[in-house]
Amino acid sequence: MAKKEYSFYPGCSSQQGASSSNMQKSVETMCEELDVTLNQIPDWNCCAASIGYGGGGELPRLTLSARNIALSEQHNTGQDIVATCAACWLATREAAERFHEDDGLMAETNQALAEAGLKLKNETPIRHMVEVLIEDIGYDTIGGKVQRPLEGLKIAGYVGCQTNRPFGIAGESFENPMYLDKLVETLGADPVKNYDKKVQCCGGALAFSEPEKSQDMIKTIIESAYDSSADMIVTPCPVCQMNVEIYQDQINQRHNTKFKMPVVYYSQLMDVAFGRSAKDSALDQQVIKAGKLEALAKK
Amino acid sequence: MTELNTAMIEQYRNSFLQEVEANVEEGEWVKMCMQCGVCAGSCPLGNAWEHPPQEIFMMIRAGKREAVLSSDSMWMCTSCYNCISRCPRGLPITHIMHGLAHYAQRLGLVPKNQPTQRFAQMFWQNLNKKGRVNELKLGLSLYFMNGFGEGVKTSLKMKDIGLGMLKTKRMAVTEAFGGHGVKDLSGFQKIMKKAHELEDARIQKSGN
Amino acid sequence: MADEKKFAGYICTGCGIGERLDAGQLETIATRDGKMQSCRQHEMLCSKEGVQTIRDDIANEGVTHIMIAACSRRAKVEAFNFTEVAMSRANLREGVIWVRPDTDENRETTQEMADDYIRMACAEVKFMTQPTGSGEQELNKQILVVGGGITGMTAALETAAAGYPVHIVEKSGVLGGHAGGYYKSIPTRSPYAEPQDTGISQMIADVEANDSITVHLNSTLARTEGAPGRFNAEIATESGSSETLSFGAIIQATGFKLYDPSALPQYAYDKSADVVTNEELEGLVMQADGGPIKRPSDGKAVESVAFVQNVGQNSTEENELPYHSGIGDMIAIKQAMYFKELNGNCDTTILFDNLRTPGAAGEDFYRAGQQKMITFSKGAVTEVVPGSTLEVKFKDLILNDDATMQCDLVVLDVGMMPNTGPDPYAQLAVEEAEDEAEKEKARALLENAPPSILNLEYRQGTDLPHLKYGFTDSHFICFPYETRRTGIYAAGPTRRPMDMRQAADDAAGAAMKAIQAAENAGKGRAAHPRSGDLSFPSFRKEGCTQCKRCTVECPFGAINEDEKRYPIFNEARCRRCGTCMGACPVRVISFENYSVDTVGQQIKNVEVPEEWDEKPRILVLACENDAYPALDQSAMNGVEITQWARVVPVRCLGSISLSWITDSLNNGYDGIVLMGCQKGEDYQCHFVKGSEMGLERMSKVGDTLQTLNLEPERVASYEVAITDIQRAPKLINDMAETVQNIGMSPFKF
Amino acid sequence: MTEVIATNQTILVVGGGISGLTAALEAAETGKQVVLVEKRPFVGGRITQLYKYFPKLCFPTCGLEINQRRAKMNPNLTIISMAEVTEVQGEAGDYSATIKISPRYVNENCTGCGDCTRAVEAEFDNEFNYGLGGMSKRKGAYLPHKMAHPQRYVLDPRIIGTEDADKAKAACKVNAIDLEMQEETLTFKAGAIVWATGWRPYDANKIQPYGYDRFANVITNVEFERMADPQGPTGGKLLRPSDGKEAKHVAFIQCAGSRDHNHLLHCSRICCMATLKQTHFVQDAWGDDGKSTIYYIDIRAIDRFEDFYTRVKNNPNVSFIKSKVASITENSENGNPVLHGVDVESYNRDGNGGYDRYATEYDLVVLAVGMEPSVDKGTFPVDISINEEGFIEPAPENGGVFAAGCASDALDVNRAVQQATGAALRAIQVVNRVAGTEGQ
Repeated sequence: MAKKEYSFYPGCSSQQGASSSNMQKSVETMCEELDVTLNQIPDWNCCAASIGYGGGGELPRLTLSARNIALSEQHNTGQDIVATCAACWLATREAAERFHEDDGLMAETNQALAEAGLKLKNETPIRHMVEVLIEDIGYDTIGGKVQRPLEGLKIAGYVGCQTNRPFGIAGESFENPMYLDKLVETLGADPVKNYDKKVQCCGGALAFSEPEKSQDMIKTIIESAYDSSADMIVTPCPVCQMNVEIYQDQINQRHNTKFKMPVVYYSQLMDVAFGRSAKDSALDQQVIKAGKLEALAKK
Repeated sequence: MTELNTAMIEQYRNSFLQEVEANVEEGEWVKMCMQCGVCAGSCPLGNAWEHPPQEIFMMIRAGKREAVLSSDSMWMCTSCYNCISRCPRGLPITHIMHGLAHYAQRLGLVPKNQPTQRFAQMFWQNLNKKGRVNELKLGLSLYFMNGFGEGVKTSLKMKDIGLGMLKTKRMAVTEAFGGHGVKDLSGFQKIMKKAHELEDARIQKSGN
Repeated sequence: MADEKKFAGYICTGCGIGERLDAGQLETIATRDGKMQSCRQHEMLCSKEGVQTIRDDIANEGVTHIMIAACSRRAKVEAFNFTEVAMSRANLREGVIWVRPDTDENRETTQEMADDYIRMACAEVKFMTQPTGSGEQELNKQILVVGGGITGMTAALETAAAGYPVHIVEKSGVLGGHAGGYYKSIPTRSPYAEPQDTGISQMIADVEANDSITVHLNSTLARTEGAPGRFNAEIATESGSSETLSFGAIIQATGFKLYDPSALPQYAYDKSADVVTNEELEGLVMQADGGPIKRPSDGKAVESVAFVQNVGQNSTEENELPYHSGIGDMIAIKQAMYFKELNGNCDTTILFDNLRTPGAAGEDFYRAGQQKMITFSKGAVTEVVPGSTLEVKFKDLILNDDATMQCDLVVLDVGMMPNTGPDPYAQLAVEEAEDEAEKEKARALLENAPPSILNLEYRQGTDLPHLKYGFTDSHFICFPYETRRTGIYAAGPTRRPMDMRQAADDAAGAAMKAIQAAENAGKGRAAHPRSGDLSFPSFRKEGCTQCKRCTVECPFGAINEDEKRYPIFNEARCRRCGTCMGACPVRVISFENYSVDTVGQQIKNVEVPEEWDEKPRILVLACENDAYPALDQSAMNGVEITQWARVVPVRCLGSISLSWITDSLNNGYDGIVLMGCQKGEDYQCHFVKGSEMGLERMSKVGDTLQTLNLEPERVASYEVAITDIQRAPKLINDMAETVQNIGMSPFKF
Repeated sequence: MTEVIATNQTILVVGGGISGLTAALEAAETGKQVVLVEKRPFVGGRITQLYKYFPKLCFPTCGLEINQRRAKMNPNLTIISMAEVTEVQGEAGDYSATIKISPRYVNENCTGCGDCTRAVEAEFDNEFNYGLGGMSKRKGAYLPHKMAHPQRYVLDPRIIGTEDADKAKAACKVNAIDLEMQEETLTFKAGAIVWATGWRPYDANKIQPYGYDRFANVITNVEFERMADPQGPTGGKLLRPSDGKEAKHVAFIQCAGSRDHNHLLHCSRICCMATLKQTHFVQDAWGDDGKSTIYYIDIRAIDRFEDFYTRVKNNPNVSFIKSKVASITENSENGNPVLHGVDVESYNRDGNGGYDRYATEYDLVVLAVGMEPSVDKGTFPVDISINEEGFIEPAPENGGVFAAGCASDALDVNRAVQQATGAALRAIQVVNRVAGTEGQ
């Protein structure tokens, strides 16, 4: 298999010591296994995803992404931009599309970028890591890499919102995307059929400012996973992962529940299935330990 | 009431819809709503909205400027994009809600202490300071946004979560001192300054 | 063809007939009882060879009448299509073997059933003549179009383009109708985003330049008589002169008028000059002549306008319209666009209840209107307050607000009402009224009727019958041009509310039917639903008692009366349903291929066993359009029908002669089942009133039964639909049970 | 081999649904030579699968019977079934059309006796009933429906080469089964063409929020039509697919796929009336126990038929909610679909502000799916003007090709037939001009 190279946009939360550094770690392991090279966009900045609109207006906000794309086009010329964070992917792709639609906006953002000697050509596809896995690598290749099938694991594939809407993965439905289940199956685990909270919003960016509203939604996601006797939830989205994982104690306190549902990334499942250690798979960074997966990783 | 707000009222006396078209991100879509209500029904936080999106669109067309801009409804948007994906008319509802929220904030019409608005403001400032978000500082400023006393309480409430994150190395105390940022900070800040200027000019022009 | 009649029978033994029945015996019956001069069996009569056998006999043996005993007359129609001879068909497959169980104990009665059907078919064909048309017809290709609006002109142009000369009679002094006064029209071509030129001037020029079209302005029809192929229309001009011309067919395109909103004071139509109807707005726009539209009261250029939709429509209130124009919202969008075009930044608000912008064009136009910043509000207008600025009070149904808006002009969406003549059945009702009070009531109704348009010299009134709310036919969903006055076709908003594109399509459709009617009349062929039938009603004048039943009951107004009140059959108007035949108490009306005898003899030739044989006979007279096909389908499903039943298809329940009933009762039949189509408001009868007339007559059969001292249950009439696949056989079997319960008829001999 | 005798005075009608059949008959009854090409094994098209028509609540087969009788008796009309037009060349007055005829494996000897059906064993989903949740099967040798014209059986190509095919052949006493039948291609002349390829129900699988692909008790309006038909898979009983339970509380979702940029841009015009009609099925089946709820954006009863809407509105067993349903979930305990959304006419109805958010369970949900043109835009084998929605434009540049019925717009039967009648005239104009120049 030819080596694949991408221009990588990690986003703030993937940085060392940040909330989804575990995703970053596991993605790195996954890419090693799949012979994928991720070239970080040099000196990338925050995309202001999720809540940035409240402070920044249209142009300043979109210009953040414009800078990233411009840097990528300058330094990682010809490489598709790939993001692992759903919100980063969405914000960047949205910005690119808006610049395509609106010449005025494009001109203005270039005027701003010129202040630092940058120029946006806006010719670069903005892709999600999942797209790379499905479209460029394929289930068959992934399946072929499995050395340690995740047998006996029942996993609820929680896709969430922003990986899924408004762009989603080509060929998948907004209401019932199947790729996560297919991936789980490819890795030898048992996907929860008809997981009815598959695309339920977890409250996203309101987790901080409207915690109760957000946690009510998270509760349904976890409950449904328990109802389907899932061992864990898997998600492609760092916002979802964190929200669903870390507030379980608070939900337990408020609702007198006993939630302790591990929430992992697809990349972590892949790492374990590919035969890598718990540490390489960043399982040590779980707030709620994914015991069954760790056990497998030790085999 | 801000000066800009007064100017806008003057300028668009007749038509709030036209004001929205000219000044709100994706505002030109508002007129295309056909009042099917699928957005309201699709919103995961729907019951928290005093005025769901389709009503806001109707209110805009009915000229209910004050009621719309001072509403906290659009601040309830979780950016889940359900409404966009289902809207039969293709309205970018999420963006319009964001746009309205931002516009209300620009005009100084947001209800006092609207938590999302305040958090958003902090987030924006935080990311602009160094070009990347500092999660730790953002979290702390959030906890302390209602004063020191409240902040300590919130911090205590959130302490277990914080500890969990620290233990799993998903939060770093070092972030409190410096932390991540872009290297070309001055270039970054020049770009953002210019972007702000261009946007402000557009809005000012519209209000005159 | 030799004058001598030669009868031949053909018995098919395929499809299991040969296995289930004794074909030899059937052949014997056909020759011995049925008096067929020859009879052949064939193992697959519908095959090429089978059909060729028949053809050879016709060509070489001079066979003139054939009896085919095989499947249902609805099956293998193409194979058994012998236009040069008279033909009857005995239904041994769907009628016998498929509805009877294949068991030993049933063998005898099944055979008896088949024997009877052979006898019946032989008897029927013996009394049939192959119809050839009266020979009086001639082809008159000239078409008359009444009305010179969009519909009329389109009809004329389309007809002329097909090679048929046309005359347009237009009441006013100009062509163009309503649309002639419109600024623009709703777009008829993609992308359906802008009002478009009405195209009226071009159309008028096209009409005037067309050598095949003659226009009579300021003219009306003073008198129209005749029938398709020979309509004579007296065209009278305003000045008093007139000429009479002959036509093959007529298209009535007399358009619409608008509902008068004065009846609804809440809209202040009478109180403010600035409240106008949507059609009046077109006038204001024309007056503006490309400049801004001005309000009538003071000539101020309109800066804000409210369109009040659904005025007096879709209502259950008296004096309002129970239906909707359907196009008012499209018009409002078009007109709001006028203001966007001519009046700068004019505020345009459309207050609607349900926005009716159907189809691809409708939804595109709606979006185009939104793009142009037309405000759409779902709101119920409660009041328009007159003043220098009008105040429109409405309930905003989305915001649940009692709202008001100020505007310079209010445009009312008023409904379209058909421009039709008086309903002939309202005219007839006066004559038919049973007492003076009823007569008076009927007369009062007529007094408010509009003046006649066609002035038909028809026994049944001067104009096209109304269907609903003054609109004309058709009542049939599948047959929108079905008319109750053969050869006269309505088109455009006189049929139902419609816009210009639909009216143009409708005009083409009516033109199609008109040229077809002219062609059919030229060949003596019936129009739908018995398309192509060459038979026609004839009557024995010496037997006629001038009772007028036929002239009154004909569902198509085909029969006039002469000065002595004898019927005059206008065959080209006739649809061959036979209602006249059924109506005639003295049995003097018949068709060459369908008569009192063709059915009566079938009834007589059924073998009625002696009472002690305990083999009842049940006569089933089933409408060929619905009940008979329903029975065929139940046979395909293998549903059993009593072995005592003998089914005779009839053209329509209306054609059933009472004599068939009395004769069969006298002959010892034990029960009679009559099956016609649904009557009443939502009638399904293909001959409109036939089944109603038939059922009405049958309701009086009780007298006959009483005279004979028979139980009333022995005769039952039903409305049967083509989908009554389970019910139809059950009704017959129920009669068998009834007979079982009340006993056999005492009239066997 | 199929033979077609056709000249430049022949009218080709593409599609034998109610519109095509009407155009063909009207022209043939005016003395024109007509060739009608129909893709399915029988004529009548979509109306054959409808239980009742609005607003009369009468039966489509009633008019079909008359039309089929007209067709059987008219020697001017040639019907070629199981055939599709693949190419059209030429210009008005001089077209040459190529058609592809699929093998029926049953020749004209067929008497419609049904022996072959009884002989074969294999069963398939019955497309005539849309399969209806696996409730409806037919044999591998079959008559598509009781009134099918031509009244000739069909062998499903899937049984060819199997034992069933031989069994069918052996059972046929009239030598009507020809297992060697091949696809045929045929080219013939025509002066004018009436294009009446009609519509298909929009694929409800694509309307993902409603879970038609996931929930058994979410069905389409065309399926409901089969369900109500006594000749249909449930014998006319309203029984829901998942468990055969009586469907007494039925929700109708309007604009399922119509007026929606994610699906069909256009309003399909007929669905409102169709639903209003179908509430009668519920009422007729269960009386006052039957409750219908209609979720709509705008009710578009068709002009003169608004009185029908008024009558339904006055029925206390029918409720109307102005709302585009946001999504459907399933109550996993009882299989009931649950509708979620907001009633946009409910603002502050209870005095507490806000709108009513509903999450309402029904026994059965009927999606009022819209009309999609049968022929995909871009695949028309003839060069004519097609609009954004995929309908044929009334364009003069279409030459001697005239759209009839739903190929031209979303139309109800009445309008489609009306429009088809006009299309027949326009075709006649062309062939009459040809006749004029050629001399009869």
